Amino acid sequence: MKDLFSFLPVPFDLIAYCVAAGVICISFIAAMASIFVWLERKVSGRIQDRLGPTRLGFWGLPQMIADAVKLLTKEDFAPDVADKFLFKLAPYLAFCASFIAFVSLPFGNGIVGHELNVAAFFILAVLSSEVFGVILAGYASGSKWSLFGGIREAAQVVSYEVPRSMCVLIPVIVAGTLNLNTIGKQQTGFFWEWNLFHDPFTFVAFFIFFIVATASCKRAPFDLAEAESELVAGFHTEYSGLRWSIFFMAEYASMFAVSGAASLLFLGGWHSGLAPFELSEQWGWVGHGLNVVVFVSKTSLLVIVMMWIRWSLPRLRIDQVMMTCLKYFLPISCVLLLGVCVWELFVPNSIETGWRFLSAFVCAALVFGLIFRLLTAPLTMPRGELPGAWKGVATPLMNSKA
Amino acid sequence: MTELGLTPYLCLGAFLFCCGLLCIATKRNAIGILMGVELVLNAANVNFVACARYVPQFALEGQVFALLVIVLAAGEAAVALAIILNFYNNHSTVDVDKADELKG
Amino acid sequence: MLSWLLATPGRLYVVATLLPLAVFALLLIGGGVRAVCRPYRETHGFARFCYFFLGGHKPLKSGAYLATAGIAASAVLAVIGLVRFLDDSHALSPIEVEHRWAERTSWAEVGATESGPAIALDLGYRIDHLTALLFAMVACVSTMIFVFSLGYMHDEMEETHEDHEAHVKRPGRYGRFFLFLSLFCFSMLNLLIADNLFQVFISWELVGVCSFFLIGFYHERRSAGLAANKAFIVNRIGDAGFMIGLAIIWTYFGTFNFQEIFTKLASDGPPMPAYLFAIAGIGVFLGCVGKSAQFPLHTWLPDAMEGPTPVSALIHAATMVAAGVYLVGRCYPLFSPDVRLLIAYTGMITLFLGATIALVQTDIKRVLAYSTVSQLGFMMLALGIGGWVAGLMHLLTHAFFKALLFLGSGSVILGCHHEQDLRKMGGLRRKMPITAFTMLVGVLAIAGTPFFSGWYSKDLILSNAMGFALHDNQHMALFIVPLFTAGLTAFYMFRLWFLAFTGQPRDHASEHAHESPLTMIVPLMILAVPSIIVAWGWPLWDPHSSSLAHLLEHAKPGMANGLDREDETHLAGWLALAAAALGVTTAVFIYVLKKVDPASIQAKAGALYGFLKEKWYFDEVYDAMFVRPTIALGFCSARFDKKSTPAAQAEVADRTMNVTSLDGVLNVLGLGTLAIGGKLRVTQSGYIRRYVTVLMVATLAFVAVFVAVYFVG
Amino acid sequence: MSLDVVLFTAIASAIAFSALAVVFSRNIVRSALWLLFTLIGVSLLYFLLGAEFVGATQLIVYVGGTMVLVVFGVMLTAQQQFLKIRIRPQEWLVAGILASALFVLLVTTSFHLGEGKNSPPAEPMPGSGPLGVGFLTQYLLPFEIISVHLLVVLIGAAYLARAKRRPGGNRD
Repeated sequence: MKDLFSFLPVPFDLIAYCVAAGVICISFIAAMASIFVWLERKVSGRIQDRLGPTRLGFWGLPQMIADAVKLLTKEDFAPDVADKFLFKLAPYLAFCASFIAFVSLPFGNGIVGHELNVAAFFILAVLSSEVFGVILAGYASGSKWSLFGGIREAAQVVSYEVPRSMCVLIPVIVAGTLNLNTIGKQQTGFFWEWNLFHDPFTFVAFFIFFIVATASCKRAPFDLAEAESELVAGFHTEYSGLRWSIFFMAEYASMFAVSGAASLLFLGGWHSGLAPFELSEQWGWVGHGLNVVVFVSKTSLLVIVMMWIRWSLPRLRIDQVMMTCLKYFLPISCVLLLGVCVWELFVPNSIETGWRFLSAFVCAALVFGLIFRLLTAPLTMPRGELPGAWKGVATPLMNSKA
Repeated sequence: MTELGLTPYLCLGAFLFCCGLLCIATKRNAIGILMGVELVLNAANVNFVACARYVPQFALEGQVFALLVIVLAAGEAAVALAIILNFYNNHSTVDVDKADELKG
Repeated sequence: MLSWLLATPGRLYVVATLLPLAVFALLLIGGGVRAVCRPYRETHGFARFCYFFLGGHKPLKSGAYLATAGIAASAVLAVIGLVRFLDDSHALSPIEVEHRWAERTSWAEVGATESGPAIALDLGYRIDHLTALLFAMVACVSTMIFVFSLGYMHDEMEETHEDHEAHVKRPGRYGRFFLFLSLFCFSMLNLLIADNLFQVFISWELVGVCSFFLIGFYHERRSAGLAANKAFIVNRIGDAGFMIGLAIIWTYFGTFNFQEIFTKLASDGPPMPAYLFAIAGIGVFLGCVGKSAQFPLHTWLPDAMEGPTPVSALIHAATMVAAGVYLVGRCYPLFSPDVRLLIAYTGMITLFLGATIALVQTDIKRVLAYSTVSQLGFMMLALGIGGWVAGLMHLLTHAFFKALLFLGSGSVILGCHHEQDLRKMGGLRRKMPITAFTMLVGVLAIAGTPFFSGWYSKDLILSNAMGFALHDNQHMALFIVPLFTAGLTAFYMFRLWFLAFTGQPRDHASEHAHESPLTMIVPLMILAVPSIIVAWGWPLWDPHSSSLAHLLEHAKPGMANGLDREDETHLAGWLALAAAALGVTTAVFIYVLKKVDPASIQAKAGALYGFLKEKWYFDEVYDAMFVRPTIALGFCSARFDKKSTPAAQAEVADRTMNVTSLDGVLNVLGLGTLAIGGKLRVTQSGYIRRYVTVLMVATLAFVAVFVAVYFVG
Repeated sequence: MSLDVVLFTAIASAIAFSALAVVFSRNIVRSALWLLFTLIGVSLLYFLLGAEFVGATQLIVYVGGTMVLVVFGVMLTAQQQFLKIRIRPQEWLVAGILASALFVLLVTTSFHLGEGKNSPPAEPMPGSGPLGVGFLTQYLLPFEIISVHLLVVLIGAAYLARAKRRPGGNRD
């Protein structure tokens, strides 16, 4: 990609490339954020029987535009007691941290801002500094609720960083490199080549990582920093309008980043798992494009799972959050780390291959079974009707049918 | 200046070092002093890494010791903050000038 | 095990040496465990079991048997070793003998450099004729003494022993006695087999400390404690000289190994200035003077009689005093002619001194003690005039008959219920016939009666002395004095025997005397045999054909050859015999026929008698020369520090110091520091930023110096 | 002008500005923020130098760990009266003069030390692999010492900062 700007003199081609990559990233994140906001509404609407998102226009898509307009036009104010400078700075800090993670997140084979040798480590590092924005926001608001939220966030993120790093280490040990692009390439082939199925420890590690990553993105059920029932709205109590939306862009960006990391580390990255070769090497630009599509959809799937969790599970208490991390995830991830080391050192290849196929096919069977069941299960309601308390209320679908 | 040599890095390190010292010397807030210490440590680290880059035989050493300094700084900060919090609990202040019970 | 021993038969000696040490260690551990368990003896459990298993309240009797068995085994090994060594030295070449009978290992290394090897402190053993003979002698005599002690120390076996002299009741110390004896024997045996001066020095000090323990065995008695201290301190004076000698030798030779030193000496001569060589020799000899109780450090030996009699026997016959003579013989090449002359004159003075004092002593053990001093003087004299063989042979023969005499005196003392005064004895011949007879053998041997072992060695010494004196007329005294002393020896030894064993009992103690038990008699009888025969050779009547002398000739250091000048006419022997006969006759006249009353002589020569009785006033002189000045100096120092106040306010004086003296100076230092600190503490403001400012100044200075030195300069 | 020079100039001036701001900020929270920027800048400098692992470590430990702690401390002790405690101007003057003198000296030294080292060697810096191997072989002892040190710090900090029960209970 760097060749694109080779017509410029020496330092400027790189600068131009950087600027271009940055613009692409930012617009991608912005687009993603608004899509995710829409998606979140849809998911929550489906799960919790909320009507709005399912109604407005085509698939509720105009809601996205309505949200954007609302946020952009909302009055931007800061409390009197707030530390204005920090108050204004905080959202950008949080966003920057999430944004920088995309620098080394490969979307496809070589489709990466800057190919770092320590990319996995780097992503962890920058994501963990997102907490600063939250802390500063909490402090600068000059509100007790915000300060509590900020401090909760700090404690939670710093704690969850530890098991998260350990879970990242597990596929890294399997791969022998911290370079995410290399890790992605190593999983070329069918889906049983994914690190998820490498051994029982990586299999468990994926789920632990995913939970811990959810927590470190301060998503429910770990969203104690913005627990509206306790702290009004936590660190962003005093924010509104654009600044508030930037916090949410940061949150969605970091969700996307950790999900991307998860899919790269465990789920084969940009590989569909259905072709035994690297698409980009065989089909050129088309392959690259397919890779990006596969990667984005995989990652989005993980994000949707996060939303699914958010709308399904109740929020934990702060002491439960900390206990879950320090008493359960930390020891478990330590054991997994040791286990994967032992596996790498002492387990013969035949057993490894056997496990690979066994677990992959069992998982595939389960997934297919689930999908089949979902598709074939009888509907609890007649098509177009709403369930529960909304039973009998007219819906557009009903209207159209009628 | 078309080539970037070792000197600019060392100068930057020197600048950070002096800032750190100045910070320690002019802050009365205990945490401010701690920040000064962090600056000084970072100055040293900049020198380490720069030397690791520009002096081939230090390529590994410089990085190793930079890492060690980083880790040590983390430990130092933890203990220092614990002490500061203790001090705050006992004196209800973080003004180090109040910590003069042992002065001569 | 056997093949290991036989591969290098010298290891027999190692085993024999280490046996007493092993016994010592066992007894020590046993005693220690018992002492540790003692507080728990009332409780039940393992500690109580240990306590009573190891003897409980009673002294360790089995320990004594163990120790005796150990030293007896050593003696057996020593005799086997002697026989095998004599065989080997006949059959094999010297190199092979060296290979089979010497080993060494490096114990500690100092200063290894690339250019040269490290200087190593070695541990090792080397057996030659001298060592083999002395080793066998020490082991055998010690065994006899151990067996004797089993009987002699019998009253220490009681659970509560009452010391009548110190008036205290205490537990018996049977086991402890043998513990120390074992260590003593180990030290002496180790000293004998050592092939280097370092090991000798270690054993030397061990011997010293053991003698300290044993002389002070009845430490409740003040006199015993003082005697032990005296022995130890006087020995330290000698050891200081020894240390100086060692230091010089180490510096110039770089090794302590005898063979290496002698080889270097023989090939290149002394590698140091002549005066240093002389000082080294004198230093080593000074050590021997202390250990072997030579003039002027002889005063400790008679006092050492405070220990139990077997200890006296061990010190006088086999171990401690023998060590000094042995070392002079062993280090012979280290002595330049001047030093040898010094040795000879020291020996001469000592032998005369000892004999004259022995004339008038009335304590049976003191007579023997001074006779030992005198006999040691003979040995030193012999060594000094070049009679290497004569001196060491006298050491050997003297060991047997002096052990016999001391054990005999022990038997007498026990028989007379711890009465040691000769004036209160008498007529014991009939009450303790075996003791009397065996002691007579000893007396005859020491007096130089023909065909007794003492005759051979003393004859050899005197003939060497005569040869030396004839060769160099200005040293005629070196012959005349020993000759005269030979007569004195015969006189005082017979005086002892006559006073103790003939006539009528003069005190109720001797009236109720009885013969000692078998464990004491048997060693006496056994020791009587070598006292007679140990120096025999063929023809029997020729003292110069003694086989012992011929054996010792093998071990004679090369440079001692040609030094001894025997007279060929045997005149010295006849003269000595005549002197001895004269002495015996005088003794018979005075003490048997009672032609002359000793009291009248005493009255006529009152001054001389007093002079001798008070041991030439040596103790008094030393007291005046060293002890009193030291104490006076101490008082002066105290006066210097303390203000002089009336005696009534002594306590006040202790507290008030003289401010202008040392104490005052120290106070000024302290107060000054305090004042400076008081000024400086203001700088400790408690403000971190001030400290950092100082730090910056310091850093600035350092960096400036750095820049100046490395870049500008 | 190569890209390196451009980037270095940008980053270094940012670092310098932030460092100065750390010193001169009256408000301790602002100081912490500027320190954060300094540290991030330093880590960017490491990336620029090619020491990626050190840079990432700087980010995760310093920025994500140490600085969070510092800010945490600031917040726990931040009351309005402590946010802006000052010292006398004379002290500022003395410290400033000394620090600038030191800076001049150090810069002089830097110019001497940096002589002849104008271009870095062609081969890249050793990455995480050689570093890891180095830590487990050649630098095992310092590594172990640091590990034990961290353990001690962990225990010590936990002990020092634990909630103490006051006998009187006069303060919360």
